[in-house]
Amino acid sequence: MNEIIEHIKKRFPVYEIGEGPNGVILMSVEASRLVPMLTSLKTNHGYSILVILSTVDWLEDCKFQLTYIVNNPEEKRDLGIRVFIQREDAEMESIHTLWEHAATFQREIKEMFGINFPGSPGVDDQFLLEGWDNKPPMRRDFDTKKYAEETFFPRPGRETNDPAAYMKQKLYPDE
Amino acid sequence: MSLFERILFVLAGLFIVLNWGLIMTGIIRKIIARVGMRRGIKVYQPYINLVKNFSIRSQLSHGVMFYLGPVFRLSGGVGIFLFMPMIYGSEYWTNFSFTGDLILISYFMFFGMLGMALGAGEGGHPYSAIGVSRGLAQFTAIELPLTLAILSIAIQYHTISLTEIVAAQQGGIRNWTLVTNPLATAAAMLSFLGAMGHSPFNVVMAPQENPIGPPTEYHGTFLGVLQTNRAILHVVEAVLYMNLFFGGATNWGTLILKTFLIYFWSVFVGMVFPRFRVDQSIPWLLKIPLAIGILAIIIFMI
Amino acid sequence: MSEKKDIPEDMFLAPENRKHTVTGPDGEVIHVDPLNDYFCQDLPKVEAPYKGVLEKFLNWARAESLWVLAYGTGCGSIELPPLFSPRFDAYRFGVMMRPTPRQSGVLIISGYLAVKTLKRAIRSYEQMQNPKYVIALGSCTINGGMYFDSYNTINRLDHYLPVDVYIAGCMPRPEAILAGFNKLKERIKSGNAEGANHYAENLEWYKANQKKIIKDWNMPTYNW
Amino acid sequence: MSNTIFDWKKDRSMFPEPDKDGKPVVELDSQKYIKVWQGPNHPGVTGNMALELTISGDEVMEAKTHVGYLHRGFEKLFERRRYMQCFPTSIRMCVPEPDINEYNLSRGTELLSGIEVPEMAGWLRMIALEMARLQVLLRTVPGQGGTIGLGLPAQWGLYYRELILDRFEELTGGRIYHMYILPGGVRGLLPDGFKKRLEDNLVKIEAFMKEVDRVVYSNAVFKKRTKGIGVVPPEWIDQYGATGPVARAAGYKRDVRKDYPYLYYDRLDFDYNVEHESDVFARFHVRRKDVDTTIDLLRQIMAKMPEKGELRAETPNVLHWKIPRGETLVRCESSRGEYLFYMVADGSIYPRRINLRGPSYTHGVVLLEKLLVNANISDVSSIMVSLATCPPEIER
Repeated sequence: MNEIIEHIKKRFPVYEIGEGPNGVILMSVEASRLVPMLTSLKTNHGYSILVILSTVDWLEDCKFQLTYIVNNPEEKRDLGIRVFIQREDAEMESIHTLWEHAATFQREIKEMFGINFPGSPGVDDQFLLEGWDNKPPMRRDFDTKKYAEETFFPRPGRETNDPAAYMKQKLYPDE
Repeated sequence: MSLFERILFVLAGLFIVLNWGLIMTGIIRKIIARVGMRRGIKVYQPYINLVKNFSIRSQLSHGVMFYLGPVFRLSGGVGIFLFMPMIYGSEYWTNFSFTGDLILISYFMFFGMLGMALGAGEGGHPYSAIGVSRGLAQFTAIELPLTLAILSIAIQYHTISLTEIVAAQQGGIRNWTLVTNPLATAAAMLSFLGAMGHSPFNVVMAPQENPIGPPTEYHGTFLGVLQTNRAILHVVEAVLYMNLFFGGATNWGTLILKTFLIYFWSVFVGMVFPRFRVDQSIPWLLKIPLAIGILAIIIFMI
Repeated sequence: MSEKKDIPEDMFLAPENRKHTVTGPDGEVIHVDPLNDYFCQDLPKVEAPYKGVLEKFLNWARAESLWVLAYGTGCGSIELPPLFSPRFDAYRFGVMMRPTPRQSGVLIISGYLAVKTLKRAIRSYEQMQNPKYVIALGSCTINGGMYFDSYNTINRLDHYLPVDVYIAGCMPRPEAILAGFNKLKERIKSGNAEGANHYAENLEWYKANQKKIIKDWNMPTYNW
Repeated sequence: MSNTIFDWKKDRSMFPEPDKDGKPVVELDSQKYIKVWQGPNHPGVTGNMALELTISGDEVMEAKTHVGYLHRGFEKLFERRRYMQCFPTSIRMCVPEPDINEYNLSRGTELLSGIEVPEMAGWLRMIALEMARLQVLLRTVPGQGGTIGLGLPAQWGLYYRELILDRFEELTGGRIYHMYILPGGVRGLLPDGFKKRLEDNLVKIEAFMKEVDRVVYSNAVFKKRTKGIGVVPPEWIDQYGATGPVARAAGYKRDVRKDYPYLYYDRLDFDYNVEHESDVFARFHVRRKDVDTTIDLLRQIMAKMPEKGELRAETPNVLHWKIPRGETLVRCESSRGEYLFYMVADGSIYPRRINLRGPSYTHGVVLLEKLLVNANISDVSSIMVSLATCPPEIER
């Protein structure tokens, strides 16, 4: 395993290498070097499965984190590659040429986070939402509760107890 | 017997057939439920469904043919009944049977299908169209072995009158066509499986494919008419097979028992088989029943 | 008509449903407005029930023969197949699944409704024929349940469709659904289940609520 | 005997030419095609999703899946809920088999906060997971016959599924949603006599599966309808990220329980159920063998598990349980394939991101669209069920 990391380290500027609690090696790389790196992992190192393509919104740092986790079915190893991109006009290179089902992930991310993947098939089509005209809902600055209350006629009488405060008062009054 | 009396008896016969058809549907559904470890519907549930369908308040039409579809279908079912001798030897229950009735009945069997196809096509639902095209294609394949079997019987008994065919089979099970002409019976009973629309030949109303087939758009009174026809048609077609192959009936009790058993044959097979694809069912029908039917004719030709 | 007004109207429409013009064989210009031309634009009418014993008898028949539209709109539909399985066997009570809205009289909203499904549920409801009934399963249809703060699920079903029976729970057990069917039967037999007429009377209010959340309204006002 | 007279010779001149990607070019205006929506209100689709099929005759030319009818925004809701509050929400992400969500979320939380689970709890978790798997398989294995019109075994199967649900009710109090597995352990011990009653049910289910073998598995028409239908070429498996029974039916040895042993699966004795034909029948066969494996595993677990032990590890107060910043990937084997959670904690009491990736995410969208091209319209639902598409986990 370390051989591969050494090998990758030589060829690509990776940083923040660490092992997750489940034995997943996580590393970060510049956005521009991601596709060459994934191509190399897929063709040379047997990381032939794209397990997940996920996005984390770090609103505080004004950044999106894209996590590509690839899997080597022979060695039964996972490798997580993180990419940080700017939150404004976010755009990322598409990897649908490497794995076709990446297009589905990218279509969802485009809809949920507003990150564009130019060239990915069907990326502009509606995937989960229909007729959505607000902010992309998974962005952290979209307030789902406020939106729901304004839109969906909440039934009166639903008491909103903050569970923490309520249970503290009921169960642990001294704490 | 005057014509007026005759019409009265025909209507009474139709009433009996309709009721027996509805009850038979209930009993069959009950049996299917019991095999599936359920209690099943009430036996009189088909009556309630019929009343309910006629009680729907709002209806919408897709055009003239949409109206006429169920009417054609019903006239197909009633038409078969009108020319079908129900009880052998009875002056009252022979309906309008005449010497060439077998030909007319074969025609009426297709008539209802065609009317329904036109009406369902006007409904405009794509699944109706798929169901119709499947149904017509398969029904042609069903008709062929049946026609061959009928021809074989016609050659055997030198008649195309149902009454005379039944008359020739009287006098015990030895004289039934089932025994005297087993090949024709086999061909016809295999095609009967297809005609009744149970698995493996339920391509017209295939729940997981084209959910309900031609009647997708039919509702309310239209559906009520279709249900009425279904009840009549199932009994009357079973009566046709009974008259042709199983010695006819001399009283209503025999008729009820025999039609039930004949109809149950298709249910029995349908219970344990999945459905064919339409491009598998038609070759099957054109292979086995058709071959048997041709054999049945050849035997009498030699 | 200014063009600015047209664009937002057409934005969500499928290309074949947009207004367009066709030139005929003799050079005549035909304006096609698919939503108006291809669909029935009539609004539903209140269908007055019969009076007296006849209506009582018909109501009994309607109650004893409930044909349910086989449309699992939410996670409550996982309990619908067991309902028709040996242990619960709803067929005993005259309940049957129909795959087409034309022939069914009962719409079961099985749990939360996403906005995208709400549109289909409304279409299905409107394609059913009067009299028709709605059963709402689960707490999600009452007040949003555990999705009260979700951006994509509705909170109160009765703002969009007239509901006859609510069955609480997350999700309701098959026994509860059977009890719900019996409640619906009582309601029909007593002559109170006139949801379709109520919908026709208050169509404007329902439509306003529906159009508030279905942003891409690309169908006629009432889907016959 | 030669079949040439009766063989269907399709007139291919009517069908569209494939372009360079192998996809047929469909011109809707040519009047040769009908567009049919299979779903969302259609008995042939699994759950609430839609297939937009362009058909020519009986053949599907183009298929497009439409999902989102069940979208509830779970991943957004998780951002607003504490770790413990995520639990009742998370199990609703996959309705037929909710326990895998409980397990994945518990395991992820434990990994991120470094909690060790007591051994007894691990064994009890395995019982819950395997029972959930058995419960789903009892729906899907006979249900495969249901998709082509053999509804009777499917109905029997639902009865036997009820038996397992009874045991769940006894163990957890719930029929469908159990919430038995919690962070740090499980909620309760096995009730008295549970093992015996479960064993009784297993015997009954084994007898029932023999019946299924007779009625479905060796049925000539069933074989005719499923063999050679919906073939997934083995090279697509990695390319499309297919897992579970779909991969195993194509000859790949893929099973999370063996490849990445979690809980105590490495102490149990079982094997990969592999087939090679990769069609609907092979996938059905793999699932059929999975039923036997699951029953066997349940027996092994009951024999090997300790009698007594700690049920839950010490956890912090759930109301202000801050979990240190970190990322983790949790996977387990569901009845449909590899089921994954990608969890990111940011050090607060709320999770930053919990992303689910179920097997249907690829099976139900890309793979299904690809497989349906040139399939017969009668086989659509049978292919769909054989891929075990479960829409709630696609759209969450």
